[in-house]
Amino acid sequence: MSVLIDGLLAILAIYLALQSLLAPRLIKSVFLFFAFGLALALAWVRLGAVDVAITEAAIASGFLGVLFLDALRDFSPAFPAKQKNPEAAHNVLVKNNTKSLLLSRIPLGLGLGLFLLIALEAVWKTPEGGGLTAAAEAFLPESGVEHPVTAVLLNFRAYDTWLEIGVILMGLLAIFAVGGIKVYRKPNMAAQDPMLRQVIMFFTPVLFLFGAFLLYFGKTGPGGAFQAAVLWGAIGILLHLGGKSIIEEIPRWLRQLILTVGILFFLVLGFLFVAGGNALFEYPRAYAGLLILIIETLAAISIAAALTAIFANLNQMKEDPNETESIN
Amino acid sequence: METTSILPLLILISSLIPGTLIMLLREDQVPLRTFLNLLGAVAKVGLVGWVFAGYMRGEEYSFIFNLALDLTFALRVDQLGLFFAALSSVLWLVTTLYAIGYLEGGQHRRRFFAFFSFCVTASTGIALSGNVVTFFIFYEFLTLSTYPLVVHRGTDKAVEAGRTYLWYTIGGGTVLFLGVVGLFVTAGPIYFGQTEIIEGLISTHSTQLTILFFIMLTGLAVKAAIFPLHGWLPVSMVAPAPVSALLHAVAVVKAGAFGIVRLVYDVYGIRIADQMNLLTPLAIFAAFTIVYGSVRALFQDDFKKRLAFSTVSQLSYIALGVAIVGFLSTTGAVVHLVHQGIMKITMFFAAGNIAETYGYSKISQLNGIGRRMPLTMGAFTIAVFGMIGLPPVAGFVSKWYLGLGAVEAGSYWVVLVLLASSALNAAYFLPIVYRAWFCEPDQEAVPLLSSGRLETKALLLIPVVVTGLLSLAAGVFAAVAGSPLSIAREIAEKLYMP
Amino acid sequence: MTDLPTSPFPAFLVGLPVLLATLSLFFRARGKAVVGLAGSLLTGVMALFALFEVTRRGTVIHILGGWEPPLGILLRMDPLAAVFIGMTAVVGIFISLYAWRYFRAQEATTGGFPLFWPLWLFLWAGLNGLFLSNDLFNLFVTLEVIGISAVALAVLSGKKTALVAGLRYLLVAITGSMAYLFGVALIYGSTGTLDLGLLGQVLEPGTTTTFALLVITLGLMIKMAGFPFHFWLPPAHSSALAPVSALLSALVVKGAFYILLRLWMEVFGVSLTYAAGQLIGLAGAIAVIWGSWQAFMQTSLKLIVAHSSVAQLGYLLMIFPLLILAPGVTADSADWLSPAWTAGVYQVIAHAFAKASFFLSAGIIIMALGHDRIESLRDLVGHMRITALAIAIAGVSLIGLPPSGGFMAKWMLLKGIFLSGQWWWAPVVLTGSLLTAGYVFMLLRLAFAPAREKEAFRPVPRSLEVCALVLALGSFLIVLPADNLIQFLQSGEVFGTGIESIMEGGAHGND
Amino acid sequence: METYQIYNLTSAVLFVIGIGGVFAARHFIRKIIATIIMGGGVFLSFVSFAERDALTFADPVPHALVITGIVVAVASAAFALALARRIYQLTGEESFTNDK
Repeated sequence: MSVLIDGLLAILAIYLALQSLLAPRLIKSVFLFFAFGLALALAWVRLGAVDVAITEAAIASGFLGVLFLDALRDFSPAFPAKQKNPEAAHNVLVKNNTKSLLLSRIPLGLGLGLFLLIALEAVWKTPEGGGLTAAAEAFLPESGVEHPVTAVLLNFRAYDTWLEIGVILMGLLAIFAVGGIKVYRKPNMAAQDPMLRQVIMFFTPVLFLFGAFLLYFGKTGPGGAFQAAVLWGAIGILLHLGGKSIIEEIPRWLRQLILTVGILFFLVLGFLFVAGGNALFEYPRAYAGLLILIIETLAAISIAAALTAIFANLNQMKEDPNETESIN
Repeated sequence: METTSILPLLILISSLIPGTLIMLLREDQVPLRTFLNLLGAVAKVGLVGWVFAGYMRGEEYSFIFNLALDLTFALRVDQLGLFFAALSSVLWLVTTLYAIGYLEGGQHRRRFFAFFSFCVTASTGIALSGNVVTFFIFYEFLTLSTYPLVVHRGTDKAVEAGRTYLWYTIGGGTVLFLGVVGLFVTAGPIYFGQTEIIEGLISTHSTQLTILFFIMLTGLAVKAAIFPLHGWLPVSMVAPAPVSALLHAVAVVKAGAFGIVRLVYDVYGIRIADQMNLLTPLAIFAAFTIVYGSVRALFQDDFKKRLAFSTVSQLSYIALGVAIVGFLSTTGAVVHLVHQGIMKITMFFAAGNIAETYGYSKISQLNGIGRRMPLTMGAFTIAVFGMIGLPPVAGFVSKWYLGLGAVEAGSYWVVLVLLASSALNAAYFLPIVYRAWFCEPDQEAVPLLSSGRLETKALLLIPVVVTGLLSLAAGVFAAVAGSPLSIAREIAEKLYMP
Repeated sequence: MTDLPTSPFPAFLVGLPVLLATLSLFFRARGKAVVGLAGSLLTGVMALFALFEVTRRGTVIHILGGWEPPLGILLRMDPLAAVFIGMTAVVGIFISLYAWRYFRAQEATTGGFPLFWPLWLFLWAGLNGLFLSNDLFNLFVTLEVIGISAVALAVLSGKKTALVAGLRYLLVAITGSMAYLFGVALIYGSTGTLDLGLLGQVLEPGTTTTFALLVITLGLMIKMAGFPFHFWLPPAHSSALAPVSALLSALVVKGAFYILLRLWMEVFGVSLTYAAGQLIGLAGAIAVIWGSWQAFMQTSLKLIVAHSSVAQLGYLLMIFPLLILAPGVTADSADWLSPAWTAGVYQVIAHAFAKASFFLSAGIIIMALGHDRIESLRDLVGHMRITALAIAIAGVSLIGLPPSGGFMAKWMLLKGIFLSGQWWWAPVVLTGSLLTAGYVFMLLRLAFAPAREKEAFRPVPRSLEVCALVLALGSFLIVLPADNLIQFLQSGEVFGTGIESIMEGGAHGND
Repeated sequence: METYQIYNLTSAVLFVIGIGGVFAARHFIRKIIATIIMGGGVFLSFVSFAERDALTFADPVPHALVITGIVVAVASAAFALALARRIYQLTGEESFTNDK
């Protein structure tokens, strides 16, 4: 039975992945990609990786999906709401593809097929390495948290996590580097649209509380900084869409502080440990739990701010280079 | 190994530092630049003399610096190297004087003199190299430092010539690189004079060593302008006269010829080279080049081009002498390194003087030039007699020894080649001399330079007279101790004695 | 492994640039540049101190979080890592100085690109982290840090060509990372560890290991623009701002090569066969010829230099066939291992210096002329002699003429080729040199040629020219300490080792 | 066949689909989606190994790695998206014009 479910799920994921690449219309691609993310999230759950499932659903599928949808405002030929002549747009796409399809894809297909066979063989024959479960289990009591994934993320492999927070910040900087971001005041749509206002008023506290819940219980169960951050980031995105872009309305120094406090606190703390003769990120055992909670909270704030800013900036990308002003 | 001394390094630095400093000067700081130039040139002559004296007393000088693994930078003084270093440094001094006069008021003189200094650094580096790797380093450095000199005029023609020059020399350098690495891998780091290394490998690695010899020979033959790799030399005549003089008499072509001498005598050893039959192809190519260069020279009307083909021909005397086994021919080859240098530089100076003073660059314009510029043409005539091989000028000595060596080795065909070459030399040089002295001068010729009572500027005149006299002296005083011939004999003796 | 001395330096080498990058965000444009420059200098000096520490104490480690591998992550600074970090520091310092002046000169028109500084510091942290990392997954994270910051730097100019090239670069980089990560997943699945040291001991040959090796190698080849994945490099490197081009080609591509070298030599010895080495060597050889030829055919300076990077990286791949010994050859009897390693290290360093100098010079020329079409280089010598000299010196090092660092690399490579008897690589090295000479001297020929029409050379800050010249000279000066450098490298474990391959699977060989 | 094996095989398939997509897809957005699919495959492989190696709980290390990996992949994808949008705004191009 379980094999059946897993098999169907696997086939679904593969189907969705293929379709999202092959769908003739972009909007369909993006929705199929959404669905693919959810199928993967289900797969994570089936594999007992609830943390990963939340992250996948929230960030890879949710956040990225929103970014894609927002991007479709630009690449709009297949976006139904704005589309005038769907047939023509479709034809252009197909026409562009068919010629090169036949020529270039046959060898590519053959190559990929061969590669797939080898990959399947390699994956199938993977010997049992045993993983690090035992080691994690043995050291879990010393980590200051009870949930093993959190222990790995924020203690055993805190260095990776720290770098990763940096990567998000860098992603934001990179988007600034692309340029073309126009800072302009959106009309306060929430004021005009009672529906939107209601949505914002309802979801803001819910998202906040649920995020806080995930963050706090990351100590003992699935959840943690990244998941919480996405939920908090969602608040920011909602507010931005509603015309109250908090990340741009607060003073500059505060904005930078919020964006960087996660990585900075993490690092400075690490340096303090080094100064005290320990290694980087080597928490004093007694305070490990507390410190991890603080780090997670600050990281979640920073990541949420970064995600909000990423969305807001992508959302505000405009052609006119003269009005470009780095908000950073 | 031996006592380390920085003297060989100082000989190099004496031109490297002035060169670098000149690079940093402003274009208009003429007196300082001239001072640096002359200081370097005089210091180099002095240092070489000092080392020479020390060497004669039996002191050994070497500077060894390990670069990486067994790749070693080594400067070592031996007689052959010193001989070449002395030639380079003396002729550099003379050429520097000449160049100061020649380029007066010209453009980019800072660049010119800087690279001029680097060029001489490279050529003394070649002279003092202790091993094959160091030789190769300076060999390539020479290519690089001469390129800006060849294209100095900056005209399209000069730039085009520079391209030809580079393709030949870089190509040759790459081939040499292959050979040098191959030799390094086969025989380890070979110091010049350690012929026993190759001797020890000859039974096991005969084929490799033969191939490597010809690879390296090909690389060296480019600079030595042996047919069919001589193409760059006539083309690079577009360079200013001092450059042509230096390129043809001392630096580039001699680097190639000197390299061949080193390769045969100090790397493989003359006995082994002979035993492996490596020398016959060299002799054939050299002999052919001698005749070929002379024949081509016959048909050149451009003065410098004729000189250039003459160089092609004359250089191969050295290669030919190397290729014939025997004490006498070795002496001839080694002494011709110097003799050809001073004679050829005289000729180029003379050509440069005429071009500078009257703007003549064609032989057909030279009617009666001897009456206007008697000293210049006098020196030129001495050099011509030397080239032809008339006693008592230097060239006679070289040819005499080469001829004797050929007879000694039983290679009578070489004697024929030498005679034919002499006849051809006469055929293409004597008309110039005849025109210069016996034809009626053109009436309207007006000097471009106002030079007072002298026939041309003093700085142009002195060098040509000095080198002209030197070519005469080298022949007249050949028997005196300390003359090029006596040193060449000593070198040859050492090679054949033990 | 863990009995090695610990040192805080590895932590600082990664932490410090990140700290400074983050702090610089609090400042506005000019302040960012000041903090950024100060941060670069500080990081550079720190790196040199760390290098000194390793020369004194030998390999040092830093156990992050106090958790030893396999659970935790270990930073390990052995001589090889130290040399790469030191190289990054020296080249980085000069590029930073150049960037400071370069951007300030254009501040009025472009805003001075303040984002350069935090991104460059992040990039630097990523590079240091990569050189220090001893963990397969952490290497992935550092690769991503490098990838994102490098692409962000590459598109900084905001020009259309840069953006398109940047997107292609980014997609390729992500693909490479993911391929690499797939290999990591399989390795983790089959061994339960990510630590390079442990993996070297426990990894067993088999289908999975071979496949992991394949995808990891492909991923890294993509990232280092090895043939046939070189297509993204020329547009990305040539369209970036000058200091960025210099960073990208001098340092960034070396990161992927470094991992490839480390993984092949330290981890995957069991799966490597003689044929694998020959294959990657072939890729390198094709890159050398193809890249040089392409460079020869270009008409804009930055494209020439960028294509030349493809070729120069090809030389790096050519050391692999020498390091994998034919069946039956033992590491003890293989006397070409040290030359081959030396060739690799020197090629990396010499190329870093020379290529950085080349791109910086190109930036100067663009600043002076407004474009970089090579026919406008006519009479460069007359207008900007220092830049012309820098190009000449850097070019000579690229060709491999003595006594440059490039010469050292080519010499050692050729020596290794002959000693190992794999003579078929020799023509490639020589042809590559000749083609390189072709395009370098094409530039020099123009530089000496008289100007056809009056090109308006705008004045350029002298300090920029000096930066380019110093880097060019650096590619020569690195030859002087060669003996000490190689002794230092030999004191580490990995330098000078080879893989003894046996027909079936192979066995791990260290001497 | 065990659960982890199903997903493990799936991971290989997704990875290959992703690679194919990166090279064959024309539109920027599809290329970006393809990289995420590739990543999905890789992460699936990690997590299936974690399930295989479960004791009282599944191996937490791959879970943590995957979370890190997802975030990194999303950051890259967001950046790629920004580039793609900017290119479209400036030029109207939605795919690499000189692609095969």
